[in-house]
Amino acid sequence: MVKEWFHKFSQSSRAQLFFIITYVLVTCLGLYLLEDSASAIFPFLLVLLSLLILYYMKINVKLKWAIGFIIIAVMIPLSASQGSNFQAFMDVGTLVLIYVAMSLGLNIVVGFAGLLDLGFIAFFAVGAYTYGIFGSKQANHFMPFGHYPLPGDTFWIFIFVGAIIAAIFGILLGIPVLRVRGDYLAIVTLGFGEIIRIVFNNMDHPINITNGSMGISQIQPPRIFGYPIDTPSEFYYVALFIFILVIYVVKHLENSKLGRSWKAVRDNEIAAQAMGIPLVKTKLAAFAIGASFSGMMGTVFAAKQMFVDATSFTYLESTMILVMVILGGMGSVPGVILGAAVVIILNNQVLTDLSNWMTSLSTAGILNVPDALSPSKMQRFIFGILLVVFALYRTQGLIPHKNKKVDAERLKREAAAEPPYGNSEAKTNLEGSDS
Amino acid sequence: MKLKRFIPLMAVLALVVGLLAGCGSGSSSGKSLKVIKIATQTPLSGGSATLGNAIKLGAQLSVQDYKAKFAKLGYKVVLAPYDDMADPKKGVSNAQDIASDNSILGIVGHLNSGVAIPSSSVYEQNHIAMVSPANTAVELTERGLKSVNRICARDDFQGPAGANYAVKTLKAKKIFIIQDKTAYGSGLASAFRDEAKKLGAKIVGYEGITVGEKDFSGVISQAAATKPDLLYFGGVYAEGGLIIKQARQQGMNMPIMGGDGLDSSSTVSIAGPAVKNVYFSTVVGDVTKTEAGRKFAADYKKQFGKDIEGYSAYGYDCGGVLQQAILNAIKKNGGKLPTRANVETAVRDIHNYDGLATKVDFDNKGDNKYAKIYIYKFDKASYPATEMTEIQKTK
Amino acid sequence: MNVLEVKNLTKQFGGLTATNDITMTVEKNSITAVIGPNGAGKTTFFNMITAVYKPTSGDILLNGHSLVGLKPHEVSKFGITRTFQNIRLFNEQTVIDNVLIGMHQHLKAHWVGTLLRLPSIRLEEEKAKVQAYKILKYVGLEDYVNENAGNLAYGAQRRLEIARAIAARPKVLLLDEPAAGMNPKETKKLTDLIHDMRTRLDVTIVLIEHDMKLVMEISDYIYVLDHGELIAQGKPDEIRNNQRVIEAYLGKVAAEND
Amino acid sequence: MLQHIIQLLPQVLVDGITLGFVYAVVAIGYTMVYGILELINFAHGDIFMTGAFIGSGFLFLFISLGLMSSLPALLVFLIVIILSAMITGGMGVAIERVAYRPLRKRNAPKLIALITSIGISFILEDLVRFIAEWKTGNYIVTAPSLFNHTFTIDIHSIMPFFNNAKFQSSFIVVLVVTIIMLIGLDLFVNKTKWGMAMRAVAQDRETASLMTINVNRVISVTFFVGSALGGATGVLFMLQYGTIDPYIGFILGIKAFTAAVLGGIGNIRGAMFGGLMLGLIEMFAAANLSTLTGGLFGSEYKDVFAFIILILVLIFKPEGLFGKATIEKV
Repeated sequence: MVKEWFHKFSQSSRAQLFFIITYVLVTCLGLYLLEDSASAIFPFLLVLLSLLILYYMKINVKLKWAIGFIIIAVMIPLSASQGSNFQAFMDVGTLVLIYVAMSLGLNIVVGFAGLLDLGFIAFFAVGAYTYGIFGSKQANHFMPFGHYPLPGDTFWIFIFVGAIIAAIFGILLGIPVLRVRGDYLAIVTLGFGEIIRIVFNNMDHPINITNGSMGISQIQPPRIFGYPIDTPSEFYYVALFIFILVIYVVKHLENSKLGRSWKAVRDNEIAAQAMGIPLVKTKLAAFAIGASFSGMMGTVFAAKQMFVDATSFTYLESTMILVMVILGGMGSVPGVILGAAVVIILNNQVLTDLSNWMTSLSTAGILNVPDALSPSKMQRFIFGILLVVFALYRTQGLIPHKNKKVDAERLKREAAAEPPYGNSEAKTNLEGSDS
Repeated sequence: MKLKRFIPLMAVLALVVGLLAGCGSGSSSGKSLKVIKIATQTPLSGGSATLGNAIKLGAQLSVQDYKAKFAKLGYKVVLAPYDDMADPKKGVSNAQDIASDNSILGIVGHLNSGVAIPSSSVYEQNHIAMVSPANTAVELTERGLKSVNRICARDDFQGPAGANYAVKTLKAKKIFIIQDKTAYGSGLASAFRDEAKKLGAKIVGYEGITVGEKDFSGVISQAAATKPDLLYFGGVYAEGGLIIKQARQQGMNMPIMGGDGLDSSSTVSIAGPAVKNVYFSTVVGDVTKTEAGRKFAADYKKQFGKDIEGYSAYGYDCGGVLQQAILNAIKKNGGKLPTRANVETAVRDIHNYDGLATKVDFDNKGDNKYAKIYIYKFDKASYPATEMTEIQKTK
Repeated sequence: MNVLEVKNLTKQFGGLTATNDITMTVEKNSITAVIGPNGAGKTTFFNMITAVYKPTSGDILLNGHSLVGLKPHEVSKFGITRTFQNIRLFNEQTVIDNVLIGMHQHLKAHWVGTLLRLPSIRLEEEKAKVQAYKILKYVGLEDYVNENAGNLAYGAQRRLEIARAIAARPKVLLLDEPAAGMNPKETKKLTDLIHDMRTRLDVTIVLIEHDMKLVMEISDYIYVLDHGELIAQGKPDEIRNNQRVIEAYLGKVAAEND
Repeated sequence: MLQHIIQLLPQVLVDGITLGFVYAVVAIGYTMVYGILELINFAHGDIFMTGAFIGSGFLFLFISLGLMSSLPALLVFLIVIILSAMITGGMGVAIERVAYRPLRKRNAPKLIALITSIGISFILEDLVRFIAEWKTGNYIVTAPSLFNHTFTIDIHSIMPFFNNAKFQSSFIVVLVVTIIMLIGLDLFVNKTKWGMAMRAVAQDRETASLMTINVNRVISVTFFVGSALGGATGVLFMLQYGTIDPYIGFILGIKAFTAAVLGGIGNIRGAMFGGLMLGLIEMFAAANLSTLTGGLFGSEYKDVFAFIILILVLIFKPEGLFGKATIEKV
């Protein structure tokens, strides 16, 4: 009976629309009403869950995007704004957006083009240092001209400067990579990531470019129309802006000529070449575009933290981004978004709250554990268990990739209207685009 | 496909939980003692967790010791330990969490300057007083933040003090410096280097190592070849102990010196007998010389089953300073719960707090006026070491 | 008129000579077959034409332009595409996407334009899809448009390879054992298709094939390789009765007993 | 400058060989699993680490039982290393059962195993840390030393342009034991029935299974051997360096994996050579980089140096030093 009911429900887009709106309103109300810090996490997660539900609904795609946008951009910030958790949630939200964008970048490299990259965090570092150096006094150490820090208004330009410089590094990495394949590629990229990190950690000598292991501090907050951006809720919107940009780029490239070339190279290099796809250019484009997403978010990260040093860009970070991509489902854009969100929210919110809760139980004497097993130390342990469980039960990723389908009926109609396939017709039909 | 069927179920469940949570939240207060929280934020997992944990445990003991004083005023202090994993990102994210918990009035932390600097920006925005036991990076207090204080000495005091001792007392003319490429280690080592040069010693090498590795023989053979009179190490005991051991194995019998990162029982257990003739500078006086100190060490051992570390006492003192300031603020506020801003000012106004390890009195930047440097020497393979001299702040 | 000319083509792997001093010409709009026993160097020969291998010596000319030294994708731009003996489809992608990838070099879309959503590019993409559908219909795969290529049956995969290759609108189409693994009915359909392609698409076809019935039926001209050497050439009838060819295929003794 | 480098050479060689042998044996664990499953087993470094902790646990146990004084050090050492190797070997098999085999059964994409291996690696690290901290109060454990007699190679008196090299007696133990393990493994893989089955499965799993080889059993054996070697190396590591913590596996794992790739992943002799080479390169770089660059780049760049060499090797020989170039049949 439930099945029947659900079938009916899944057919009616109006019922679904009604459901999602009610759901969002109720959970948002819950979030709005809960100021208490300990349990506000539940409605917060429930509101986020609405996005997943939305993804599975059978309603108009444009409407889906619109509802999703409203939830992310309006409902969540608005309903969280009353609680004391507001900035904490927005900080997690900002981190989620940053890592989602990076995972989408890595997804282009690993998921679309099939190039295993274990040093992806390097591009994030490049973006972060780009703004870090010029947005603080650091640039005075080596720049022959100009006065630093540059004002926070220049941040908006630096988002794109960071993207471009990261893309250039992506191409630099691509050069040795073109000769090696498969898992050899993994180790070259790992080496590249480590090289970048170590060099950044040591560039206080002979010329002080990155201030070495002391890091760069007092980075200018971005300014917009003279108004400084320095709280997480404000950075949330900056990250959201870039996130939307990234989503736009990914969605449009995925099923374009370039996107198809990436997947062709992934599936079969030799056949791809035989079809006229240039390997070098295609792979480099994947590295460059993927890297540029990271570069952009790197600048946001630097501005948000107001401090950069090399400890944020370790090999572990690279593997975590890879985990987000694989866990979510390689090549699957919604999957990767979910993967990144799950990992970040788990690590930065849920597991912290869980261990705080367990700690409070143990201090209250309900739970008695020796210090060596104190729950405050267990976050990574629990995360490890969750990773194994997820991987075993969702072997294709949380949301596996599905190929985009074309409307075969429409193509059939349109093809029928044209003369049948043949040389003369083939020429006239596409010759215009053949140079 | 299965998930699809699962979703509506989950959604319904979620709705119910959400509503329940919404209704149930209001009813969880009303105890006899008003709860105040203080947080610690240090690495509790990962490579430097020994030190981070020592700070947390020290603070935990101080909370117990202040229990009675707060109970008298009708309050109860609870410690909220956070794990920053030595990761700046996690630190900031925790800082936001801390800021969102209105009952938290102050924080003890961090261990790593790289985490403390970005996190303190969040504390500053939310007026959460931070008392640092361990961040020696000059930068931290130079930014003029009202909420940031530290009881330990800065690199630009500790490093030169060590150099002074090395060059003047130990008569070192050729010094080889190894540092661990962290903010702490390289900050200390470069301050040491600059002062030693000024005093006329020759720096015959300045090399970096990688934290977490165990084999440093490459750097050590290089050092041995230069035949220095003194080997200086900027870093903490995990690598320091091994460097001491491996240097002695290669026949380097000259004095080895380091900073407060070597002030740990682990230095002895790692280096073993090789630890003889090792010096280190630290801000902590010998805790076990005083009656209170011995009691602290005994309590600590009893409660947590381990010996105190240098940072345990720092953690204890930070907790003490913070709680004393909260007490002052409560009193000033006529027994009512003080705001975070009240506590922030009260911490900065602490005068002549008599701590276990150090006296505390903050200057207008939040640095401890009383931060003294002590030079210790390991005469035998046991901890604590012997105090050689103490150096007053001259500035 | 000769579309493809191969001059003294030799390939050595280490000390092993895979093909030795092969010279051949392919006339425009003809169907030319390259046959020979297993290991005769036929596929190596195709691989050199499509620049997968670089020849040790010799030259390959397409309409008088040398192809030696080009990259595989450049050869494809010159107008040579191929199918593969061991099928090489893009298995994780849909059937229609496979064909669209075949059209790669004829689509103008640059990624910047794609991101700007230029109307011309969207129109081009739409037209390409219709065209791809027509090609699929032509080879008889129109019912599998949205299927993953890897899930198709064997014969269908071979036809999809041909569809993908003709989508590139080649001047010369190289088919490497197109009938391998097909049943007689499928082979018949394939034979018709190859015939039809020549006239309809104005394309020159070179094929490697073991099915002698098919080869004799459709080829205008046949080259026979054995142990990397060109041992015979001629019209189907001439090849059928050539003593050396029979020897190469059946062994010397068998040929004498015949 | 050159004179300076030559002076240091004997000591650099001794230290480089020690580190190199450790890398080599751990690298073999990566390479064996990779050869058979084409899987980068990230948890392998942590098995090495667990081996070190189990070894020190046994040592502490023996001390508390008073066995140390009554038995010769070498015997104690042999008992400890064999016991630890057996336990870690069993752990390797168990990990394969729990984390990898179910994925194989479900025909999961190759990379998803990366996730479970990272998860297992987190779990092992923290589990070991909890136990160590619980038992000793500190997770940085310093093991009792068994072989700490210092020897000096007096090469200076024969060839005066060299400085003398010093080493501990543990160095000899490490050297001898690793060489025995390497030779033993080589014999095992090339001469025994199981070794043959392993090579068959590595070459073509499907065909091997048609030849009545029990593939799952072979994979288990591979994990057992690789993990036992890793665990034994952990014990050697503990012996040589004295101090261990739960994160040594992570750092050493990256290096060993690099070494395996350098030698040509999937190739056991390649892994041996790659490990040795990486150890020497690192030691050489740490000792000489600042001399070579006039102080511009110090030993902190040793990993950069090692990775650049790796990348250069792979550019000119993309299949690693010992790997066979696979020509894809078109």
